[in-house]
Amino acid sequence: MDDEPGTEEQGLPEMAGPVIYYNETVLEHFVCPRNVGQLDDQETDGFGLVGDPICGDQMKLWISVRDGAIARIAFRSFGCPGAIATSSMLTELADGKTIEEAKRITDDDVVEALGGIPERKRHCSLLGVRALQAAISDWERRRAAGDGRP
Amino acid sequence: MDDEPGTEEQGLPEMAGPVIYYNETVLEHFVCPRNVGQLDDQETDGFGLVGDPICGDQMKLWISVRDGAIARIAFRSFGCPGAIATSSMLTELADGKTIEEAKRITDDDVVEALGGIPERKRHCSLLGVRALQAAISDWERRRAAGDGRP
Amino acid sequence: MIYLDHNATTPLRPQALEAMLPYLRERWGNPSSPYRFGAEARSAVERARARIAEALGCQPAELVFCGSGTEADNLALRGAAQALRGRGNHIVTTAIEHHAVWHTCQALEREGFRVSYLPVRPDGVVDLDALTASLCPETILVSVMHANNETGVIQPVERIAALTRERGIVLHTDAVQSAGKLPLRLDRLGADLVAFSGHKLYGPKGAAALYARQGTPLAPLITGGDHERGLRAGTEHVAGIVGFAEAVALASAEVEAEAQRLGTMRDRLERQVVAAIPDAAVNGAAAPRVPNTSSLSFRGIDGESIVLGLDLRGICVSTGSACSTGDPEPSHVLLAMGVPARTAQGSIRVSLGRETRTDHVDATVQALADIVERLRGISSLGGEAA
Amino acid sequence: MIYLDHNATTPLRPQALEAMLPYLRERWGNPSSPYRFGAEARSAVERARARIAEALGCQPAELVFCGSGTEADNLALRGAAQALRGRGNHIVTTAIEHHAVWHTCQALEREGFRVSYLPVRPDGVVDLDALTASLCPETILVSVMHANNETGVIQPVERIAALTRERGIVLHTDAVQSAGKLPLRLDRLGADLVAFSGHKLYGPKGAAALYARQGTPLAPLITGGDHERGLRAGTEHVAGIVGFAEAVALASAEVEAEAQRLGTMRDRLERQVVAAIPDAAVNGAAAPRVPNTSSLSFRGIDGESIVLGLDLRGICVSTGSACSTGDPEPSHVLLAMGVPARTAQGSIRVSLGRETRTDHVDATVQALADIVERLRGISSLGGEAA
Ligand SMILES: Cc1ncc(COP(=O)(O)O)c(C=O)c1O
Ligand SMILES: Cc1ncc(COP(=O)(O)O)c(C=O)c1O
Repeated sequence: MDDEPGTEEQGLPEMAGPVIYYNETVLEHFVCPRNVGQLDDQETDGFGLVGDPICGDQMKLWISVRDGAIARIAFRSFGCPGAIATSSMLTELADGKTIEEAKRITDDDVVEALGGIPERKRHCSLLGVRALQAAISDWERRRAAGDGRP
Repeated sequence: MDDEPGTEEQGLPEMAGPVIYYNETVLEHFVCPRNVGQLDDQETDGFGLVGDPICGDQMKLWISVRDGAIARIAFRSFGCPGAIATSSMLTELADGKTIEEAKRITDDDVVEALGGIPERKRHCSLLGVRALQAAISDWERRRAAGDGRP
Repeated sequence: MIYLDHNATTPLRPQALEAMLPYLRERWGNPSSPYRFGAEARSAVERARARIAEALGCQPAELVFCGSGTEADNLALRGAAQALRGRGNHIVTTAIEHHAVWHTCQALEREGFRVSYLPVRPDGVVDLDALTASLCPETILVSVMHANNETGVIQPVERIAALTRERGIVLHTDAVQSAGKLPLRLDRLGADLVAFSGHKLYGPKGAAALYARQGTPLAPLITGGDHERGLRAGTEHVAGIVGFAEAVALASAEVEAEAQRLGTMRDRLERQVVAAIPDAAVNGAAAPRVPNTSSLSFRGIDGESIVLGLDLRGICVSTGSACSTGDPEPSHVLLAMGVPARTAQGSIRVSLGRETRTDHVDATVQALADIVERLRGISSLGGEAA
Repeated sequence: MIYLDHNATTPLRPQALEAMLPYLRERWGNPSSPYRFGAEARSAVERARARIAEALGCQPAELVFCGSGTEADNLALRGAAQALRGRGNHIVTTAIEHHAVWHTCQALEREGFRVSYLPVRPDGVVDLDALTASLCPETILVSVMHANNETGVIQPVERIAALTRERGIVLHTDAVQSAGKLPLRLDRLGADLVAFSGHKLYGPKGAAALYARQGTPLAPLITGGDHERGLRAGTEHVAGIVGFAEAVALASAEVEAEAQRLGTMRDRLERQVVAAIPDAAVNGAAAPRVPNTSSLSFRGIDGESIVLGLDLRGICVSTGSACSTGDPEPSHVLLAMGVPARTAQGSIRVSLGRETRTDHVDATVQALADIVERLRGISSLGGEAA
């Protein structure tokens, strides 16, 4: 149907106007985001927080690491549908990956997995990737400091 | 019917646009102008020509005078519908009048007799009045010079 | 579909469409053509002008038809600024104007005008002392909107007119959101220039008007033929103008009853929202407002997510003005009222209209409560977050 | 009624109206609204843009929708002049432009630009040597119409584009009278800016477009929201845009066959007029012309009287461009071609269109012959006058 939303992805020119339309996959992740929530302190091996505290999108991300791989991941996000959907997809991509694999996840991977996202919402996917990297750094720091879980 | 032309006369604002609409009386005089033609030299006691020879409306008017009154009148006019209709009405007003009465005909009289004329065509009625006055002056001059008809 | 975004646009009234159809079918002449078939179209345009003048209390010759409310605002601001350039270069407006005024004032700044953007009080009403203080001998033009598109807050245009009139300053008001919602008498409002738009009051898109009080200095924005007394050249959108007039006339006839009905529903909506949803606030509630508009803020979540959540349930509301949607910045209107950025980001606008019924309101509150709860469950800003 | 004034306006094609109706009835959303109901309207606008781009050979993003051909001309001239102000202040145009360009150039003169109005040759074609000679380092913009509205004479835009391109000068062409009448490929025409209007090609009034080649410097005329990539703010005339696209697509599909048909009838008309009426002349006949337009002069009588005489017999023609009707001045186009003032005053424009049939042409010639004879009988300028 050519009257559906998501037209921007369907090849209409960028000038398709000020409004942002999301595709079905993005909508689905917005409605049913994966891995929402938070890990309790005992379970948390790494925590990341990104975003301006005063305004704009904000994201918190927790990881639990077992045998060098992400065993559990959870997020909370204050933000637009794009932020919620990209965070959700990011956690899905990262879940089960080794830390080394998880470090290599880019915002392009997230966007691709979602089948595209409106140009002006690209920064949302970056937010998730940065939260994940922050959580991984936190895990590395805790490990280096010896206060990680065994 | 409120969709008829002649709306300007029917009280619509002056901004009724660039177009000029004539009322029924004007249209009738445009279609069947009275006293069109010219008098031959023998019959002519006064002749008036007004209007720019290069462009714009132009009018020629002939009168034949008997006993101090206009016995015959004829005109030719190059011009817009307003010029033709006002010339026609002017000759109708002047026909049979004494010279003194004829001199007192104003363009307002012509416009009134026509039931109004679009604002931007007011100058047309002036043209006819000026042609009549020119013809009367010509008659007076000929009389003074003694070369008028008896 | 439950449509609660009447401040963005409204359905075309069937009577307005009926009035337009002859001009889209058989009466397609050019109003400037010099034969009877053209006069028919001219007459339609002039009768439309006379109807609007009658409905809104002005002279027909004081109305200039435009293509949109935005164009009417541009004609007012740019047209008056250019016409008055010789007298001074200072313009006063407010911090809560629609982009049509705001961005045009910014454009005038780039052309060398100095513009003061007045603050508003927390209730969303412009600060009259600040306004008085801002006026100086160089001030040529003041532009203060009549009703705000996001909050519905009504500005004291009559009082502002008293200030500008005695100083010989031209006053423009953007009445795009008040026309059709409040009884409007252009001759009594006091503004010299008033913009309003067809599609906001159940008329067609592509037709709007600027009222320019007789004698107000104004230069055209669009030049060419003699149309609209030289103030807006271009072949007229005849059918649109006819439909616009029909819509204005009908809206004027029913405005008081409809204002009553909408006000009651709007109050019901706000009462229910505040009762059902924790940490919800109504912006501008302390000020006089147009009766159909509600600006609601919800702590800890994002307005765009609320709008999408409602859309997925078949309910249409917006985050703010339609033409700034997608803008990641929080509403400049709410920020100007002192609403914190995070709260402003969690705001939506609900605007009721002719087809709105009580059960639409109730269903919307229910959906809103669900969505807000769900989004708060996701949010990193809730009390429960680490 | 026999309507032979298609250069003034045209009937809306039934298919265009059909395409519009859903957007006047159920699909009345605001294209800028952030829910699916708004996306439906957005999608309609963008599909319309893509259709026009496809039909006329350009990129969708190169089209800016406007409210009239006049507005498109104003956006082109004022928008380019403002954007290029830093580079120079000289503008070149011709003595035969439509008021939309002519009066806008005059307005730009009042704003400090220097404008050269190029002469045309007796056949109505702009003098390319004069054009070349007029270009100087300060020249930022050249505006030469594609087809003249009174005579139909086609200007050599491709050749002019070769001159401007090598000098880095922006070229605008007013194609309001050629779009739909000639096969138009915007990518090959060579102009950077091209204006055209819906109601001249069987589309609706209130919808038009400016083609702006990618990269052409252009400032908006109307500011506000982000509509039309910031080049024309204001809620879109959705239904009008949809009908406009339908009309452009249909016109493009049939343009060659229709040009053939109209050209044959136009030639028949001119042959008969010259044969039946003494002292009649066809203006611009020596130049290439759009196939539907005929400018006819009759010695010794006034054009407005001919038009009225024909109107009273149910035939619609005009004296010149619709928006200068009522102007007592003779056509500036004919004067520029060297036609004497008196002859120019005695001119009419006949423009054929889709509904025109051979018997309309024959009946018109018959009526014309009668009227010319009658008016010459009244005229003070005939050979028989004193
Ligand atoms: C207050 C205000 N002014 C101006 C406009 C612009 O009107 P239009 O959409 O007709 O261009 C709007 C519409 O969003 C508005 O709400
Ligand atoms: C050559 C030309 N340019 C511009 C225009 C103006 O177009 P519109 O009537 O859509 O404003 C016209 C229409 O008369 C025209 O003939």
